[in-house]
Amino acid sequence: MKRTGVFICHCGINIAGTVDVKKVAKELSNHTGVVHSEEYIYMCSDPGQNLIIEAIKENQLDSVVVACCSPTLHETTFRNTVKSAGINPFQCEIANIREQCSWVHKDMEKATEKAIKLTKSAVERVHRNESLDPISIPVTRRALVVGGGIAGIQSALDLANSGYEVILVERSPSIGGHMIQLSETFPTLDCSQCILTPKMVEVSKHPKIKLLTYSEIQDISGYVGNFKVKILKKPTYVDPDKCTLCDECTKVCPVVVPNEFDLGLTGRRAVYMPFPQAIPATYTLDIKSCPGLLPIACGKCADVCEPEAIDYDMKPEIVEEEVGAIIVATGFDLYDKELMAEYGHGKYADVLDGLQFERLCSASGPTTGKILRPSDHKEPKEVVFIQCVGSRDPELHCAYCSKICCMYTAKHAMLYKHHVPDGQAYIFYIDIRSGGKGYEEFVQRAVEEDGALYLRGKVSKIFEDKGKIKVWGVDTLSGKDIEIDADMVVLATAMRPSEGAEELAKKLKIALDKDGFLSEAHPKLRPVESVTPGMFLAGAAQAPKDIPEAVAQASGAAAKAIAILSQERLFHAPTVAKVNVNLCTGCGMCVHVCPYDSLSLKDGKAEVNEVLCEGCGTCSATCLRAAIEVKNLTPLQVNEMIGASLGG
Amino acid sequence: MDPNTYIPKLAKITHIKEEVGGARPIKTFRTQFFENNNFSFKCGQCAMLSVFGKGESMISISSTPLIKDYLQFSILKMGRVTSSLHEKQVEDIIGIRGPYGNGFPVEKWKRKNLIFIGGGIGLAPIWSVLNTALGKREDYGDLTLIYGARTSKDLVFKEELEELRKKMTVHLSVDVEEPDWKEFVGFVPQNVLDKKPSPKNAIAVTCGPPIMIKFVIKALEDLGFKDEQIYTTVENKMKCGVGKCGKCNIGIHYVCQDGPVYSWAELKKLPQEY
Amino acid sequence: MAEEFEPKIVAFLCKWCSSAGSDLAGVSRMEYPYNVVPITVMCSGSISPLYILSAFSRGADGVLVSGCHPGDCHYIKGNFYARRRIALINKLLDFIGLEPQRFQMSWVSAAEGTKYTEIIKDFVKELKPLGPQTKLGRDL
Amino acid sequence: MQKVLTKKSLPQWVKKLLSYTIYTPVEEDDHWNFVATDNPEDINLDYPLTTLSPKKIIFPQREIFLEFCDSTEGNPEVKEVLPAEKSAVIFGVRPCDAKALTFTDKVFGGDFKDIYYWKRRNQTTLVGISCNTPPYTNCFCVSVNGSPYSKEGLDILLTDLGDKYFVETYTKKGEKLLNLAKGLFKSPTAKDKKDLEKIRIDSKKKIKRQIKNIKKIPPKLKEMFDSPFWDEESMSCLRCGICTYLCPTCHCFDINDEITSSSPIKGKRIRTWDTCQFPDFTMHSSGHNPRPDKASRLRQRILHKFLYFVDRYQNYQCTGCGRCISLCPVGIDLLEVLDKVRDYGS
Amino acid sequence: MVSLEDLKKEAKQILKENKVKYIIGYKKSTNGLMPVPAFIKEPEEVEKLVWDPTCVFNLTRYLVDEKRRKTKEKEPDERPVGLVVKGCDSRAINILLQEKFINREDVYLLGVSCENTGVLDEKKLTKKIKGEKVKKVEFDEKDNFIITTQEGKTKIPAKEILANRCLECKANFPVIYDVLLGEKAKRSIDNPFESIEKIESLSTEERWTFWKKQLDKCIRCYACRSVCPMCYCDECVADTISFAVTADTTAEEKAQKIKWVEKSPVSSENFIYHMVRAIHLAGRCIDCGECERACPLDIPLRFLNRKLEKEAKELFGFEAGFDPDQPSLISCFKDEDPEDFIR
Repeated sequence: MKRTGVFICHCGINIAGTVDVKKVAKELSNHTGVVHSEEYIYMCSDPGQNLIIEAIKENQLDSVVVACCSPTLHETTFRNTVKSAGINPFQCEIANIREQCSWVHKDMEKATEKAIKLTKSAVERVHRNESLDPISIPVTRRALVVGGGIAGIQSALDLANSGYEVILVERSPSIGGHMIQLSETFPTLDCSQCILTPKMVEVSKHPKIKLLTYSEIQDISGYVGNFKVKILKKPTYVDPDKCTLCDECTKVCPVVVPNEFDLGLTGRRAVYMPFPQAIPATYTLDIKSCPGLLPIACGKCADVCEPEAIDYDMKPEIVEEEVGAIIVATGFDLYDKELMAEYGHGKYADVLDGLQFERLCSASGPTTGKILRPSDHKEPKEVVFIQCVGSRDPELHCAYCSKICCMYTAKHAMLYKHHVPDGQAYIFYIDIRSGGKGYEEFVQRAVEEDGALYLRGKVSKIFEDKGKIKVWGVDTLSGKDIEIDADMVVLATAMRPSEGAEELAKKLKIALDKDGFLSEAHPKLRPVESVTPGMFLAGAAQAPKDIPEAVAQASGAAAKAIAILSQERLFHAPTVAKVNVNLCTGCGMCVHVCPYDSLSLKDGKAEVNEVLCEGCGTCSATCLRAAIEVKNLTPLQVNEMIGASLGG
Repeated sequence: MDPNTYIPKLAKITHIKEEVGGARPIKTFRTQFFENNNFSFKCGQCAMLSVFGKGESMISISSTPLIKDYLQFSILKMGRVTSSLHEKQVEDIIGIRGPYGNGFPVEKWKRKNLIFIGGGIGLAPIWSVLNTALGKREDYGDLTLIYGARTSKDLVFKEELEELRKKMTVHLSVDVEEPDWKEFVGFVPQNVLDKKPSPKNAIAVTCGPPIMIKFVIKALEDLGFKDEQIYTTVENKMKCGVGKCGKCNIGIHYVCQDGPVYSWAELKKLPQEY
Repeated sequence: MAEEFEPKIVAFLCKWCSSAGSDLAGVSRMEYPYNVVPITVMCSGSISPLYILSAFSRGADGVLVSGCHPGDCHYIKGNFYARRRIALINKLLDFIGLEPQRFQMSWVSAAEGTKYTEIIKDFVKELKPLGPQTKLGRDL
Repeated sequence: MQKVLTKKSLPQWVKKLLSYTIYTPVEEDDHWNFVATDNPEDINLDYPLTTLSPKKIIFPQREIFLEFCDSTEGNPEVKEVLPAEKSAVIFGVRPCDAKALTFTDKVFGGDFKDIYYWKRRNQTTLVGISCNTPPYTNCFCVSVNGSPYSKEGLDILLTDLGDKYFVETYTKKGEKLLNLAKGLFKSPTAKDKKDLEKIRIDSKKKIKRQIKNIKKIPPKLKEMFDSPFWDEESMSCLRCGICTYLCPTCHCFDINDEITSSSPIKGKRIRTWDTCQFPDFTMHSSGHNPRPDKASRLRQRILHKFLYFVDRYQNYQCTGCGRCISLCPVGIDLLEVLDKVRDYGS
Repeated sequence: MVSLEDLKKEAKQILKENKVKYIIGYKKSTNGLMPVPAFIKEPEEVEKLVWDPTCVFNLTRYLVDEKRRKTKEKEPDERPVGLVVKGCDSRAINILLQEKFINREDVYLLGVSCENTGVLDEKKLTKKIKGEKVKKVEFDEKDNFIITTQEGKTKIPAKEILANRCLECKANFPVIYDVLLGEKAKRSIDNPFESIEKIESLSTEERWTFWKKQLDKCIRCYACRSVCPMCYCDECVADTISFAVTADTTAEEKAQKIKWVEKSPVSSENFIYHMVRAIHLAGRCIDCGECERACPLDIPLRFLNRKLEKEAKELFGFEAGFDPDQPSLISCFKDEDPEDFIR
C-alpha cells in the first residue's frame, strides 16, 4: 500500500469559504493508504509547497494528492514540488475542489461532501499511479513550411536566418501567395509587390531554404522532432536550368485559358510564367490545358525552344524529407462565387470581387493600373462596394467575420478615387471594424479625403440594366430605400480556408474548426500551435487575418518551431498506452482507431510507438479484451475513481 | 453445535521481516491471536490467512509447534491475497483459520537422520519440522539441510541459516555463479547428488518448486532412498481448507485435509494433478 | 417531511473540452447542483462502456458522458468513436429497461460553461422524480 | 409409517404446513423450477424434472459466510452470517435428487461440519414423489443403484395411485409433517399396497436408458488415467458449467470476498458454486494449472463420479437424473462415454 | 437441395488428399434429436457425417479450441481444418477473419446452404412430436417439414418449428466457403427484427420486469460465452481471476485484475455480465443463436445481441460478418453517425 499525503488548499476563502477544509482533511486522514493529511491557506505559495516537501520527508510519503484549483493551473507546480522532494512527479495528482466544487456550490455541507469525494477519487488514482519518466526522442533539426504566401515566406526566412534548414513547399508554380496579387496595402498604401518581392528573392537565394514549388504534400508520418514527409513534385515540363526566359514558347502556344494571377480578367497560355516577378523565375507547362503530351498533339512550344528546355517526358517526382517541425501556412481562398449568385458575381462582368479589383488597380494588372470596366473598358464613374459578402451570415454563408474586408474596402474606395477623381464610391456596410494601428484613421481618410459614401445597410438586389449595374438597398440609418445605378460593383467576399487545406489537415492530423480553418491548440495561450505536437500554424490558414498579423504569427510559429529544433532531444509525456501481450489477440481494432498511427501489429500483438502516442485512450475503450490501457489512467484506476466518486 | 469452520479468528501481525526483495518478494510474518493463543498444530500444517476484502490464502506455518507465542508464515507475493498481505504492517490485523492438513509424521521419525532439501520459498514448511527436530534434538539423528535458490538474494531466513550452521550441517546453493559465493553453484538436485546424503536410517523431506521436487526425488532415488523415505508437500489451489470445495482434489484425496504432506510412496499412487 | 432525494451523478468529462468547460463554469461562478462528481478522462473516446456499467453498478443514479463537439476533438476523432460506442450502450441500457433519463451524453466545449451548468441542472431535475437507481446497483 | 392421502386433500395438508417455507415445482418458460409458495393450490407433483435440483435450496448457489468491515481505525469487525432459521418443506422431490443429498451429506459432514449446509438440511423436510413414468428422457437411476421410488434422503415419499397418494414416512421430520394433519391420512388398504407394488415394478421397467455392467467401469477408469481417450471425448466439450451446476450431486464451490466499499473496506465473504469444468477451478495464482485442458477436466468429472467417490464413499456420485445429458449444449452423453470406457481396449 | 452424399464425397476427397487435418461436421447423437459435433480424421469415418435441418450447432466455435491447441504445439500441423458451415456460421468465419483470429488458409469451408429453410428448434420440435424418436427430417419445399418418427410421417409448418433465429435470418446460404452445397436461394424476410420490436414496444418498466425475470434465472454456467464463436478471449473481462498469466506476470498485475462483475449470481451482477457480453458482441454477433440455445434456463439471450444488431443496422448501416475486410463496428465511424441523443 502506498503512503499518500493529502494537502488541501484553502485558496484563501476561494475554497475554504464554501468547503470545510478541516473536515476534508480529517475524512481523508481515515482513508486507506493516506498517512498524512493537512490543509493550508495557499498550497501553491512557497510556504505551502515547503509544507508538502516537509511532509513528504517526515512521513516517507511516496505519493501526494493536492486538493486545490484546476489541474490546468497548478498540476505542473505541484508535480515539480514533489519532484524536488525526491518523488516521481507522476505520483502527484490534483483534486479540483475549486472550479469543480467551491466556486459552483453554496451549501457548505454538500460542497464539503463533494470535495471529499473528489479528493478520495484522486487518492484512489494516485495509489495506482506508476512512476514515469518522460520519453526522450532525438530531433531532426530541419523544418518544413507548407505554403509560400507571405506567412510561409516569413516563417521560412525566420527559420533559415536562425540557421535551420527549411523546406518550403508551394503548390502553385510560384511563391508569393495572394499578397503578390495585391496592388497597395493598407493602411500605408505601399506597393504590395514592392515589399514582397525582396523577400521572395531572399527565399530563392537563401542557402538554407530548399524551395519546392508546384509541389504538394503527399504523405506524412512520424512525430514531433522526427517527421517523414513525402512531397509530390509535379512536372513543369520545363527545365528551369535550360530555360532562358526568352518567352518564345508562349507566343506559339495555341491555348488560352483564364489567368489565375489576374483572377480570370486576362488569359494565359498553356505554357506560362505566372507573373513577371515569379519565383522561381521559370515557365510551367500546364498539362491540364495543354492539348496533350502523349501522344504529342501540338509540340509547338518545344519546336521554338532553342535551349530545348521543354521536356515532355518529365515525370512526377517524390521528394522525401525528414524534418523536426512543420509550419502550415496554406492561406485562404475567396468564397466561391458560385455560392454568391444573388450578387450577380460571375453573371455580370462588372461585378468583381476584391482580388479582381486589386488586379484592376495594380500597375502590373490587366489594365496596367487603370480602373476600367471589364465589360466595355470604360472608366466606371459610380462604384458600389459591398462589405460582408458571405461573411457574418450564419443562415446562408459563413458565420464569422472575415476581418480584413472593412479595411481593404476602404482602401479600394480610396484607390478608386485616386484613379478616378470624379468618380463616386458607395460602400454598403453592416458596421466598420477598424481595430489596428492606424486603421481607424485610414477609414476616416477614405471618408473625409476621398469622399467615400458609407451606407449602413444591406443590399437587397443587384441586376444589370442598360449597361448599368443596379444596386438596390436600404440605408438602415435613415431608413430610406437606396437605388444606385452603378458602373461597377466590388464585393468584399468572405475568406475561406484554401482549397485542399482540409485534405492536407487530414494528412497532418491537424484538427479543423467548424469553419474549416486549422484549429489552434488553445485560442488564447497557444494560438500558433496545432493540437499535434511539432506542427504550427501561420497566416490565414488558421483564421482570416491581415498581412501584419499573418507575418507576426508566421514569426511566432517560426519561434515555436525553433524552440523544438534548437534542442537535441525532446521529451514526450510518458502517459502513453501500453499493451498486455498476454491478453492481446491481435484483432487490430486499436490499430484502426488510433488517431496518431501509434499502434501497429507485430507478431500478432499490438505494439505501441510511445513517441507517437498522445495517450488519448481510445484504443483502450475499443479493446474488447482490456489488453491495452493508458498509463496512470487505467480502467482499474477509473473504476476505483468511480467507486470513490459515489462515496464507496 | 459445531463451530463454524469458515469463520477466521482475528490475529495481529506482531513482526514482519523482509526476506527477499525484488520482483518475487518474500516476507515473514509473525502473528498473535486476539483471544487465547492456543492454536495447536503439527509441523507441516497450514492455515488459511484472510485479508478482508481480498480473500483467503492457504499458507504453511513455518514456525515450530514448540513455540506457542506466535505463528509464523513466510509468504511469497503471488496473487491478490498475498499482495495485500505484503502491504500489511506490524499491528495490522488479519484473519486466520485452521490448522489444516496432516502435517509431517515427526513422531515416526524419531532416532532417524533427517535430510531437509528445499528450494526458494519451499524452505517455509521445512522450517517448521527442522526447528521441531532442533527443539527436540536428542530425539533425532543427524540433521542436514540442503537448500538453494536462484541467487543468494533469493534465499530466505539468511541470518537464521548462519546460526543454523552451528547446530547442523547446512549446504547452500545458488543456481548461477555470483561473486563472493563460496558454496555450491547449480540446481538443488545437483547439490543433492554432490553432497550424497546417505539413505541409511534416513528420511528426506523436500519442498520447493514442482520441477525441483521432481528432480530431487530422482536424485534421492539414485542415491538409494526408498519411496517411503522421501516426504514432500503438495501445493494445490485451496479455498475451503476442509475437503469440501473440491479445488485441491486429486484422486480420492483432498490435499487440504489428506495432504499436503505425502511420502513419495503415497504420492506415486495419486494422479499427477498437482 | 422526508428528505428530498438527491441523485448521485458521475460525469465522465474529456479533459480538453468538457472538463475545461466545467472549469469555466467554476471560474464564472455559475452555480449548479452539487450532485455531480466529475471524473476527467483524456478523451471521450477512452470511455469504455464498462465505466458506465460500473458507475451504475456502484449505485450511480445518473451517468453523464461529455466530450468535445464533433470536429473539435483534441485527438482529432476520439469523440466520433465515443459517439458510436455510447449510442450502443445507450440503446442497450434503454432496452433492458433502465430509465432513459439516467444516462446522458453531451458535447460541451471549453467555452460552454453555461451549457455544462444547464446540463447538470436539467439532469438533476430529471433524476429527482425517478428516485434512487436500484436496477443495476450492486446488492451483494 | 404408511398412509394414503387423497389427491383432493393435498392442498388441505399443505395448508397446515404454512408455518414452513414451502417449495414446489413450478413451470416457467418451458422449464420447471422449485419455487417457494404460500398457496397450497400451487403444489404440483405431476411434472417432469426441474432444471435445477433441490440442491439449490439446501446448498444455494450463493451463501454469505460472513460480513466484514475494516477501517483504518480500530479492529476489523467480522460478523458470522448464518442461514435464517425457518423450517422448509420441499414438495415433489424426485428420488434421484433426494438420493443426491445423501452424497452431499457425506461431503459436508465429516470432521469439519459445514454448518451452513447442515442448518438448511436439518430444517428442510423432503417430500418425494415416485417416478411412475420416467420424468425425463435420459433417466437412468436404476443403473446407478437407484430406483424410481428410492427413499434415500427423503423424509416422505408419495406415490401416485391415481386418485390418491401412497404416503410413506421414513424419518421423524416426515412423521411430524403428517401429524400436523392427522385426519387427512388414512391407512392404506391391501389394494393400495398391491397397486403400489405393481406401479413400482412397472416404473422400473419403463426406464429405457442404462449402463450395462457398471461395476466394470471403476477398475477400467483406474487404468485409463493417461489414455488419449479423454482428448477424443472432450473434443466437443465447451468447458461450460452446465453438467456440474445442474448435477444434484456436484458440490464444488468457491469462496470470494465481495466488497461494497473500499475505504473503509466493507463487504461479504461469499460462497458460490464452482465447477471442475471451469479452467480457473484449479489454476494456481502462479498460472500453473494441474488440469490445464478440457480433456483433464472431463476426466476429472468422470473419474470423480465413478472412481474416486466410489473409493471414498462406496457409491457412484451419480443418481441417474440425466440432466447433464439432456442439457449439455453439445450433446455429450455421459452414458455413451461410460459405455465407451467399459468397452475401451476390448 | 443439399445432398448429403455430395458432402460426404467432398469430405472424403479432401481427407484422402490430406488437404485438411480433420473435418468438423455433424454426426448422429446417441441420444436426443439433434446431431452432435463430429471430428472426422479418417476418410472412412466420413460415413458418420449427417446433414439435415437438425444440424443446429455453430461449429466455428471449435476453431477457438483448434487455435489454442495449435499455439501449444511445437511443430504445428499447418493444414487447414475442414469445417461444415451454414450461412450464419460462415458469417462467424468472416468475423474471425476480420479480427485476424484465423487466417483464410486455416480453414477449408464446406458450405451448406439452408436454402429456403433453416434449422429446427429442438424444444419446439419436442413439443410437437411428444417424445417420439425422430428418424428423418425433410423439407418439402413448400414451407413444411416432414418429420418421420416410428409412428410415421408428420407434416409440420416450418414456421412452427424453425429456430427463432432462422425466422429472421439474412444469411440462409454461406457467404464464404470453399465448396458450396445447395443453392444460393433468395428469400425475403418481412421484418427481420420482429421479435425485438415486440420487446421494444413495451414500456420501460415492462422491459425491466421482463429482463429482471429472465436474467435472475442465470446461474452463470457461462454456457452462453462458451458456445459463442466470438467469445474467444483468453481472459474474459467478466472473470475475476487472471487467466493469461505467464512467469513474468507480476503479483500486482494479478492482484489488480478488475472485478467488473462479481461471482455472485445476483441480479445486478447477472445484468452487468450479460450487458458486457452484449456490448462486446455489438457488431460481431452473427446471430447464430447458440447462446440462447445452450442456456439451460432458456434465457432469451439472443434478444440482447439482436437488439444491438438492429441498432448497428439502423444507426450505422452496419451488418456484421458479410465482409471480412471492413473495419469492425466500433473501430470506425461516419461523420453523419446519428447524435440526436447527445445534447
